[in-house]
Amino acid sequence: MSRLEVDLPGLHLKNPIMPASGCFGFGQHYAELYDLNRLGAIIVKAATLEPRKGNPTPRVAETASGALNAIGLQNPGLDAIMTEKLPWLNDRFPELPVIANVAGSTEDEYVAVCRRISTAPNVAAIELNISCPNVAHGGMQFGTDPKMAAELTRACKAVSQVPVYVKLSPNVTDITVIAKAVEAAGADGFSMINTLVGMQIDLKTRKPFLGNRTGGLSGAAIKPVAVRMIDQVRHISALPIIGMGGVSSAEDALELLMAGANAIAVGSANFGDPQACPHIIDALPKAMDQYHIETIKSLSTNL
Amino acid sequence: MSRLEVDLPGLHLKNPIMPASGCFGFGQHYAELYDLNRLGAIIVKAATLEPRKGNPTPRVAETASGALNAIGLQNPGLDAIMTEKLPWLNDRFPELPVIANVAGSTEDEYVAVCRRISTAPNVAAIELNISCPNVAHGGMQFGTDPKMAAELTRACKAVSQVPVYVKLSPNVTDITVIAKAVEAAGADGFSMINTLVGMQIDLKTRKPFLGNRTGGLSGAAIKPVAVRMIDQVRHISALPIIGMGGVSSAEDALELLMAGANAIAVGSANFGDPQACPHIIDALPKAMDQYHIETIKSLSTNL
Amino acid sequence: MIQEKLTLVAQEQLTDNVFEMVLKGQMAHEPVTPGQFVDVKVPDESLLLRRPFGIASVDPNRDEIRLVYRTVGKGTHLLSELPVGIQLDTLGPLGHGFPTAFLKPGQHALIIGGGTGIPPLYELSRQLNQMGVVVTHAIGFGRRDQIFYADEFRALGEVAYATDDGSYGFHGHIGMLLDAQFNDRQFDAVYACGPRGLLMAVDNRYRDHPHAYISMESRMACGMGECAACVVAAKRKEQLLKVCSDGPVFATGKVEI
Amino acid sequence: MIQEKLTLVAQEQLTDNVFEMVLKGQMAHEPVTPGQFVDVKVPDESLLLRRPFGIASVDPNRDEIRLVYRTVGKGTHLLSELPVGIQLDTLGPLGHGFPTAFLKPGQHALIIGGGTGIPPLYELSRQLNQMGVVVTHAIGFGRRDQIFYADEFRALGEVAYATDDGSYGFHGHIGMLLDAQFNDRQFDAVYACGPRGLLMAVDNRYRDHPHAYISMESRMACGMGECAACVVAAKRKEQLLKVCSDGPVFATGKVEI
Ligand SMILES: Cc1cc2nc3c(=O)[nH]c(=O)nc-3n(C[C@H](O)[C@H](O)[C@H](O)COP(=O)(O)OP(=O)(O)OC[C@H]3O[C@@H](n4cnc5c(N)ncnc54)[C@H](O)[C@@H]3O)c2cc1C
Ligand SMILES: Cc1cc2nc3c(=O)[nH]c(=O)nc-3n(C[C@H](O)[C@H](O)[C@H](O)COP(=O)(O)OP(=O)(O)OC[C@H]3O[C@@H](n4cnc5c(N)ncnc54)[C@H](O)[C@@H]3O)c2cc1C
Ligand SMILES: Cc1cc2nc3c(=O)[nH]c(=O)nc-3n(C[C@H](O)[C@H](O)[C@H](O)COP(=O)(O)O)c2cc1C
Ligand SMILES: Cc1cc2nc3c(=O)[nH]c(=O)nc-3n(C[C@H](O)[C@H](O)[C@H](O)COP(=O)(O)O)c2cc1C
Ligand code: FES
Ligand code: FES
Repeated sequence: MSRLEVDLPGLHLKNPIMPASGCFGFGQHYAELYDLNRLGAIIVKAATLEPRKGNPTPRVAETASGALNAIGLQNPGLDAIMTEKLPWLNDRFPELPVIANVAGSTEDEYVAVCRRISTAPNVAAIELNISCPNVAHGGMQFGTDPKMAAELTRACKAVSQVPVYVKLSPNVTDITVIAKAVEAAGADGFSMINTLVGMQIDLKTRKPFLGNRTGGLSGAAIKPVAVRMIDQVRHISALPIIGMGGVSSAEDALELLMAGANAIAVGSANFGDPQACPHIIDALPKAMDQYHIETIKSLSTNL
Repeated sequence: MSRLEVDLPGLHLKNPIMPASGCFGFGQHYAELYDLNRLGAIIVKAATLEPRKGNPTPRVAETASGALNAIGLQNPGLDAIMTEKLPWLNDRFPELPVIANVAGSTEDEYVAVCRRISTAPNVAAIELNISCPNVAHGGMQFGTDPKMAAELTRACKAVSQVPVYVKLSPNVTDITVIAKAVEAAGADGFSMINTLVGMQIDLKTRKPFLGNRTGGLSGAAIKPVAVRMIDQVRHISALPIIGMGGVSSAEDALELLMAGANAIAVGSANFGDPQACPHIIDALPKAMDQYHIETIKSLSTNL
Repeated sequence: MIQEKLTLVAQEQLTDNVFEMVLKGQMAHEPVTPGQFVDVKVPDESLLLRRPFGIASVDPNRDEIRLVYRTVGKGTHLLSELPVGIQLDTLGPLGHGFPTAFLKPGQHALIIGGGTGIPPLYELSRQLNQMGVVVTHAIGFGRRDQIFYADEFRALGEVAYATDDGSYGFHGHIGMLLDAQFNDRQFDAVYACGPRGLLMAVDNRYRDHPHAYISMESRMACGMGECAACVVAAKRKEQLLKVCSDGPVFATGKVEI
Repeated sequence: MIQEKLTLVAQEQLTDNVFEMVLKGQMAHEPVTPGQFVDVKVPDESLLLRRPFGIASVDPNRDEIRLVYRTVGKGTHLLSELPVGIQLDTLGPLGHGFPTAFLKPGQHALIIGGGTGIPPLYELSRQLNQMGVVVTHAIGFGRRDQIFYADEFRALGEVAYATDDGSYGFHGHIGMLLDAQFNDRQFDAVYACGPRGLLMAVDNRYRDHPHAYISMESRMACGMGECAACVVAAKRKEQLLKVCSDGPVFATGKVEI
């Protein structure tokens, strides 16, 4: 068994590193830079039932050691994803586990997407995005209300052919309340954290810089919040956690794993270094040696 | 009238810049570097009724463009503050408005401190710290429950001789709920934001690095969250806001003012540059010229 | 597209706030369409996003790529202070550049540029010259002292300058210069890069021209078509185009500017 | 204490991961008690906190301060790559250093140091020498190739080395060296700086010595006594002391190590 291998519900990962949803699209252009088979898995961009145009531009702003984004779930819609995007990945990287990020404005929409996308041959798990801060309807409001979060989870679990990881929002007073609620509703695991809601003002116009006024804060800036919340959820649940938030090095990945994560997603670090994922994967064994870590699995006391 | 002048309840400020609570003590050592009279005001370290020993060390950790701290309200207690610390400031800087940061474990303790500290000749306002994330009792729990926050505000207002600014916690699902509650309870203004709860893991020990496990995240990393929350509160209240969170330049200060703040506190930037406050004050006029801002007051559409 | 650590072999200040960097590496051997850009990682941990810059010229013989940039914010200020010898993590060439294959020797092209939109037009003009195309340049700056690459462009063809304050050439912006001096001149191709106002003027003026192209700017994150940060709306269509991968060059009349 | 932009005039690699910087400025004219430190702003936006370093030597005639540091994390790695000529925002001298005024010419002092605790002891030894005090050094390193300032210390007095692996001098840690070679030697003053184990050994050994001092490290934020980040508990007292302003030097037996 490899030192980097991890097994989670639905996911046999040869290493714990995968790109986070929305920062990597469906990987097509990244595949020009490196072989996507090197990844543990790939979390693809959010899918909604109908195509979405997303938010007005500008959609991204840089902040200290981070970025704000308000893409607004622009995506070609479930049909195109099922007939073009996922098959493209399946043709070229049939062994690469795909985690499908699912979003919607209503429970019905989430359910419809989960039902169909979970039948795609290469979709190994669903990441239920109840925490997108950048859309007016659905998204985060599902993720901040434990009742709604639980109901949505139950409904999606009922129709999904694959395990469902619920993506938690950090924009809450107590993340364990939501985590407990979705665990009780049948979630197979958590994915956390999504972005913190933030804003930047354009000094020239004195108005919010982003077209959507607010955006989601990601990057190294939020890593301490991610570590804290992963630790909190690990203390109240033994479910697997795909940890993310500011990871850009092997050391960062180990930090989130030690906090309680079982696998790691890398989001905005891909913007600074498009080969962030393979660079982290390559650096892991040496970093593990340095901290006397035999296997990644050994860090996961819960599994 | 000076371009930098601002008038808030209890506070006539010759400029909008003041050190934030806890990052500047009572200013005694900073006074060796520059004349504290240059400050708009000074927010001093939290006062509790009895002396507090604070948290185990290490109490501070560096993060990307920020820091985590878990000082835990170490302070010499109300008596020493009334008889030594505040008189020291009053003797040397009698014109410098002091904002007393008040903390406690129980409502009675808060009330006792407010009652007495508000009688100090140089205390111009109270900053009610209902948002300290680093103490087991009191602190943040008052700041995340709108009912408790309102009751505490009412009780402190009833005994305070000076206006009371309530310091809001960013660790909540909806900050406007707390802001509305404390406004209804008689708060004279808000001060925001306190730190975000975060954690760092020491890879060598695989345990939380800070003695207190978690700490409060401050610095440039959190500025986008501060801007967003100030904007949110400005939209539901016309009360004055002392804005803080990641300010380290005149541009940062203008950004928070444009978001809706009326004055600015500078916290962890003092660690990077102990003369951060005078440097920002000196840089303001040129930055205001660049963005065609006549006076700081003119940015405050609420007052 | 490759990702490579290029070596900064020279850095020169061209004007008050415009710098030219010479970067050395294998990337100079990638096929470059003028108008394509590179995405540069500024060596500062606090700056997460890369900075896009048009490729101002390529010299495969010397393994060199030149960028010309204006210092506007933190990233470009830091770049301008970098010492020769440093390695700059660079991604490129990115995007779609200006189409030129349809042109024949002896045909006429008009190149319209303003400010820091000018750099990629230099490589364009060089390649057109090598193809035997006759190039005319209409170039706008704020003031005389902001002009850079004057000799370089002059060596490649006629140059008409406009300055906002009249301190050099035509007094007024580029749109006015075109109205004043180019109304009765026909070109087989028109290429433009520059500030929004310039692009709007060119887009409007040449919207029916079969070979008129503009190069757009947009806030980017991934720089290669995967994050949807940089979109512009297609004109008369329910479609969003990505500046980084569908552009930055678009035919006139195609996108909302 | 002043805050000043010091100029980096020289930087030298002393061992595999230890560097010496020479900084020039008016700060060299401030009165420095050996054991005091400076707090250096690493020129990187993502690093908020300053880095504390003991002052390894001061030369007011040349306006120079020397620091010797080991590269352990981001800040010190960045420092080690800085080019000569750069300005480093420095705060200092900070804290309370080693008391020496009680010593008379001809009296004997023992200086005990380990690793990167050694730098401030060099300035101490120099000042003691100038006072006519006879200085003996007991210095510990991990391995022979980690030793620095060997000639410098030898010029100031007797030096006994200990290495963890026995590759130079005594085989073992400093506490063992003291037991083996210093049990029957008396000193009028004892000074120590180094890792926690060394300080505990010295604190224990010399807890009743009237003039024995240790220098502590602690995580700092303000560096000047205002934030309470750096506290240590006083022994046998309900009191917290600030390493940055009450220390970093404390008499033995006074603080919990
Ligand atoms: C395809 C393309 C080609 C370009 N070519 C050139 C060129 O050849 N020469 C040149 O001087 N400039 C060029 N620019 C603009 C250049 O990218 C910005 O001036 C630069 O990114 C500013 O970085 P900064 O850190 O100094 O500014 P900051 O304002 O501090 O940057 C903050 C963030 O905003 C982004 N940003 C700021 N201004 C722009 C802008 N105008 N366009 C896109 N992103 C921006 C930065 O990349 C960064 O992510 C080009 C832009 C694009 C999109
Ligand atoms: C009073 C005093 C004097 C010192 N003198 C010297 C000296 O002369 N030579 C030398 O090599 N080192 C000395 N140190 C230790 C030195 O400050 C750290 O090695 C350095 O701050 C590490 O910075 P970094 O960015 O490389 O490490 P990182 O681990 O990346 O730093 C992260 C944060 O932790 C702090 N930190 C890390 N290690 C220490 C430490 N051991 N003590 C205090 N803070 C730490 C950093 O300052 C920074 O805030 C001294 C420490 C103190 C308190
Ligand atoms: C540009 C961008 C787009 C994103 N899109 C999505 C998305 O579609 N669905 C989702 O669940 N999360 C999305 N996220 C959030 C990331 O998946 C991730 O949770 C977050 O960025 C924190 O990780 P990081 O700090 O490594 O970026 C997006 C983030 C960014 C920066
Ligand atoms: C070391 C430290 C100590 C602090 N102590 C207090 C405190 O006693 N009372 C309080 O209300 N806030 C305290 N704060 C929070 C700051 O006042 C401020 O709200 C926060 O740091 C955000 O501002 P900044 O990003 O400018 O630091 C402390 C912050 C730091 C970094
Ligand atoms: S910048 Fe990511 S798609 Fe264009
Ligand atoms: S570091 Fe602030 S009191 Fe010592």
